[in-house]
Amino acid sequence: MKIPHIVLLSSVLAAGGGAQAQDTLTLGALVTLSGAGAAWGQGMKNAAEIAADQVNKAGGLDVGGRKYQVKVVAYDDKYQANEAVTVANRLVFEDKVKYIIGPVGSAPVLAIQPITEKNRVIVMTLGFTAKALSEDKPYTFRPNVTTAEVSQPQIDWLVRTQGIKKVGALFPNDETGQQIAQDLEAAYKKAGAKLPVKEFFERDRVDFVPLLTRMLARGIDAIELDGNSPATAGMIVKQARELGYAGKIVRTGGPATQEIVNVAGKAATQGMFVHTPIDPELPSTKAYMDLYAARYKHSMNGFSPAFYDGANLLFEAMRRAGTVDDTEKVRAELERISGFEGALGRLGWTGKAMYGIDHQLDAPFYVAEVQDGKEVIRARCTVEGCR
Amino acid sequence: MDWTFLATQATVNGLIVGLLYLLMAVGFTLVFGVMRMVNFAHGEFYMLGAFGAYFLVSGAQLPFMAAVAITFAGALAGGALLEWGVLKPFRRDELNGMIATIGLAMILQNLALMFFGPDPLSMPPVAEGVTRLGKAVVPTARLYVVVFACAVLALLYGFLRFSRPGRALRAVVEDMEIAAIQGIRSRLYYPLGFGLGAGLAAVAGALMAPLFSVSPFVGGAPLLKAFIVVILGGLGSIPGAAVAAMLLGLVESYASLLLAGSTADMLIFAIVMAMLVLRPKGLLGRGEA
Amino acid sequence: MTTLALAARPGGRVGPLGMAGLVLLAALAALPWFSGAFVQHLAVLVCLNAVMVSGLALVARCGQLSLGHAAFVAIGAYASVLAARHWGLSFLPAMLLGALASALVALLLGWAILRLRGVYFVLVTFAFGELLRLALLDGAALTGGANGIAGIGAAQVFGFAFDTRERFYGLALAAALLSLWMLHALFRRPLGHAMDALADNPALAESTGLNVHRIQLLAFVAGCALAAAAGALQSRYIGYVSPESFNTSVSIGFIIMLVIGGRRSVWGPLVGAMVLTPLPELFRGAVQTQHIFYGAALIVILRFLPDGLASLPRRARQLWSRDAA
Amino acid sequence: MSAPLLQVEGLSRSFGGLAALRGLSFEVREGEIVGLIGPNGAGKTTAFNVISGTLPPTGGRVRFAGHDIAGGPPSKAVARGLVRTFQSATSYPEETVAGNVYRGLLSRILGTVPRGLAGREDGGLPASGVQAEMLRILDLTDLRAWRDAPAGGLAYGLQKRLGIAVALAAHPRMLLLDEPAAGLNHEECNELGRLLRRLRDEEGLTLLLVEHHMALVMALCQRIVVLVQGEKIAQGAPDAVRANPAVIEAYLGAPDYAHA
Repeated sequence: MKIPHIVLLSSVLAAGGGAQAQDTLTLGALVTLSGAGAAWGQGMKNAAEIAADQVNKAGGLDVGGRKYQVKVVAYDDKYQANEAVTVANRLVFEDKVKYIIGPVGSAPVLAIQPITEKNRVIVMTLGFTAKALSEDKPYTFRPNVTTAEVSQPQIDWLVRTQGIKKVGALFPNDETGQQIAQDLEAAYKKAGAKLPVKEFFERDRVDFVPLLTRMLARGIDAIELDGNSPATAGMIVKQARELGYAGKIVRTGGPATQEIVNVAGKAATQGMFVHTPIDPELPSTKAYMDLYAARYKHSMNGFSPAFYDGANLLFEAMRRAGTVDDTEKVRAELERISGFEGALGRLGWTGKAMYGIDHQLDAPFYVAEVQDGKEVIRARCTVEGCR
Repeated sequence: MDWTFLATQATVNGLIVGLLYLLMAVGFTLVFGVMRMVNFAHGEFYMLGAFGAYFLVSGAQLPFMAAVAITFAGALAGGALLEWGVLKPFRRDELNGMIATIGLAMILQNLALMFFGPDPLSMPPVAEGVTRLGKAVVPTARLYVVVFACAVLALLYGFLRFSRPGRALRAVVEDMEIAAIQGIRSRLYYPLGFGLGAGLAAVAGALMAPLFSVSPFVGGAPLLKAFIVVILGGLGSIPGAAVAAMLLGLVESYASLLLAGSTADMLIFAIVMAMLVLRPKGLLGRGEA
Repeated sequence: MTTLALAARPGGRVGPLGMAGLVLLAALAALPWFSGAFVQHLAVLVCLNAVMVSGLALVARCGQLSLGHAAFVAIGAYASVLAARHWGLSFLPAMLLGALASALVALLLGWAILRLRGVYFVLVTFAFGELLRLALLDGAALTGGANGIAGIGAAQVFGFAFDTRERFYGLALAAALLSLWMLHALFRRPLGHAMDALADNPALAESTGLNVHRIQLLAFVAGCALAAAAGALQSRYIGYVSPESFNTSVSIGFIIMLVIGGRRSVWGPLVGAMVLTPLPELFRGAVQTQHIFYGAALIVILRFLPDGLASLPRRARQLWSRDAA
Repeated sequence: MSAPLLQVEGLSRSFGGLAALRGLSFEVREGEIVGLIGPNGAGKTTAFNVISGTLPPTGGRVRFAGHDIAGGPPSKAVARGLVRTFQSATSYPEETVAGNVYRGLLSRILGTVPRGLAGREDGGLPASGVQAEMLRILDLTDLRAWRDAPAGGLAYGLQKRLGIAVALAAHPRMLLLDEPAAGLNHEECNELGRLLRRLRDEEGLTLLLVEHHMALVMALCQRIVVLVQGEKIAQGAPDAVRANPAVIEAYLGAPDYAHA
């Protein structure tokens, strides 16, 4: 009487995956497509699809004398660790995937690493937590710069040129918020300023007036937005300006300028200094943005180019290794790539000092000032410093 | 740290937020009063109200007040239809009725997610700038919303006290059996009660859309606040909800002034649990334990 | 239906239909050992969910519904992981400690809140669930806060490590069958009948000498301990715990499994878990449609099949016997 | 004169400002049938609920077989042997008549909880004992014919009798009956009278009857307590009470009835 669901399910899944004329390389996308992190997850999935399309149109990925059609399989992890584990199981054991783009969140990446590392599956994650990269996790890479990399150079530049002294900040009470709070406090102290006011709040909170009131009363001259989802950052700016705050607003990490301007409006965001991993004027970045705009109608999230480069770095590593199956070789080749011309500019790996392994992409990034809702590049930066 | 400024500012914030919570909760407590049903879909009607205001103002370029009125009417009709169509079998079954509204909430939120997408949208603010109330600083946009909220609550009070259907509804809230004996046909007042509850939630959503962003996920927080206000005030008691909403706004405002943000949230849940155990009827409610 | 009418008890000997059902179940239980790793992963989740929902079923059978059940799963998971990590306890004692901690919390909480009825009880369990999740988030020093605790070792019992999928599935299956047998045994005995009685008519039960408060407290403590044990098992399988995996939507998921599976039958939790755990995988591409389907299925089952899918065989037998009569 | 089984001393209960019971005191001796009568709103049901433990008193005491049972949960009073019935014929509607009686037996079968989990189906009572006890109670209340009928479908008179059967299953020494005759026709009422008399004579039960049905009360009770506005205004044998001017004036009112 009970429908043997498990039998029905496994037969359905096993039937797929018949061999086409060319071989197929499946790229897994373990991303957040619903809830707060949806904007970032969507950007990463689209980046993988664009990279795959480009390779397929050029006749397929040429590795070891064989041509591969690249297929992207995407599942939603709902920004939750348990769901991410189930999706990882499905990708690794059912879809037999050896390369995964994602996950977005820090908790999900920590949860799936026992599976991906043991099965030697190469993972390109966005997870901000410093614990994502370490010596005993050889198969995990991070193509996007995080607070740990960008905060120090940018904050040094901001303190030097904008004369920021006392900074106040609001952080969500989740793994990303707690991680970024630590990084920023250290960075501001080293730069000669101070981050005396730190407030943590429930992730889906919408009313920040009480917290802002307390912060403004402490006489801060800048508000730091890093660590908040785009919509939340927008509301903080909106409500701070509504409370009559005229001081500086900075966001030294997590690209979300377009979303912040949408929520807070042009006037409130005028003169805001933001981190941006992309310089729209750079030809390679502009080319990717045009490709993205042509294919998807909603606005492109700032992390998308990083994962477009991540996918291309993977393809390059496979070409050099001459194999798609032996991820041990592909990993070794991937680590050796440097001076790669990606959408974000000249790319190489870094992170030995910070994480014990060079699996953190060192891409150029910029400090921009928001003028009339648009980003105007003010400084070009690398891990060493900003000019 | 200028404590007097902080105290006045916290009080003003607390009262404003308290009023917003009242607007969120009044529909919820009405539905429980009329149908003795905990409406888990209340937050989703708030969300749909926010989208209604967004599309009518940004899309159809209607004036804000017209948008709010149309959103209310739409939600009233929609709510009544949903009660009649989906919730009718559960009218006298508190527990299954509550579970049914959980199902309804999932359907509404995900339909919105399908049509409107996950990204938060932003409405043009109702008003710019800041007004000073003595020492305290209040964003003008919030003052407008507070004024509208008071207007809505006054209208509701008038409806319940003076109009015939309103008085009948209050009778039903008072005592179902007696109301039925007096010939008040429950067939009519269940959909009306639920529809009014949904309409009030939608109005709250519409009024607060310009203050906060609009997305399919905005329903969670208001449902939580409505829960807390109604438990403290007493299930089914509108005056109780009013007192409790103000208290919650002030306690939250002061707590977040003195304690770290999340400790304040924990404090409030602890108070709610204590209240439910020590005084399940709530401050002014007469729900039985 | 109480079994002890004067007529011979139907539960005594298993009819042909029952035997066929058991054989089918045995085949189904053995299937994962012969299929792919992903199916095994789902099978493990089905078994763990079945144990957690059995805990909830125990509470529901006494007429109360908990909307904070995931909080007790969390207590079990965190207590067992921390006991193992800080006091070096091996898996079994750590799991028992987790269950004991959850039972203690349930005893204290239940003693206070079980006087409440219906929606009041639901709302207070909801508040407790949120309170515990915030406490886990805030207690970063002990619980690792939002980052949770990673790298939890596999379960080991007397030196036998359940580190492979096949082995862990055996453990999870044993746990599910044990909880199913416990419910089955309980609800054939007087204590189980007493629980059914006080769900049907608490006032009458009390007036015939059944201490409603104490029996509900017993069921609540046992149900929460069961949930905690499953939480400890789950933490060893996934190897990672964080507060987000125990929030209210997880508790709502348990209620849906119980209602669709069937609240009045001991098979309800297992049926609910078997149907609803693999289902999201069919919708993994389009999450919205999955939730819409969940919502609609919940309302339809509540309306037309209040006793859930597990009552289908009994209804079929009734229809069959009524036609035959 | 056997020792008093139930002693109610200065019992009072108020709801907010309203004093429903003011200092009620009376006794019921072993093997006696006592009636508690009074006009509507006299506080009979309140007294009944307070004595049975469903409602805590605001003052005074209730002693049963030497133990103080006021304020406790009703199950505590039942453990001592004081069992109540309900005015509205409440039952377990989906269960059969036999099932209802079985559930009445549960508190005896369970005894202490561990025994409830004991392997044997019957817990405290041996299997045969449970069957026998059920049959005895069904015969006593002659409900055996409807043994396998669902309780919800029974005629009202039968439901009332089932209420008494379920109460008997809890093995009471004293039975509190809340308007057992309410809603019964003449014939059913006589049967009820015979049943109650049998319970006292053959089962040795003590009964406290809250009832409006004057003929039944006058015929059945050895003593009657009259309650008006929460206070006891009279107590004594049926004839004495019937002739008592205060009772007539406050309760019976219609002079012609006094001579019937």
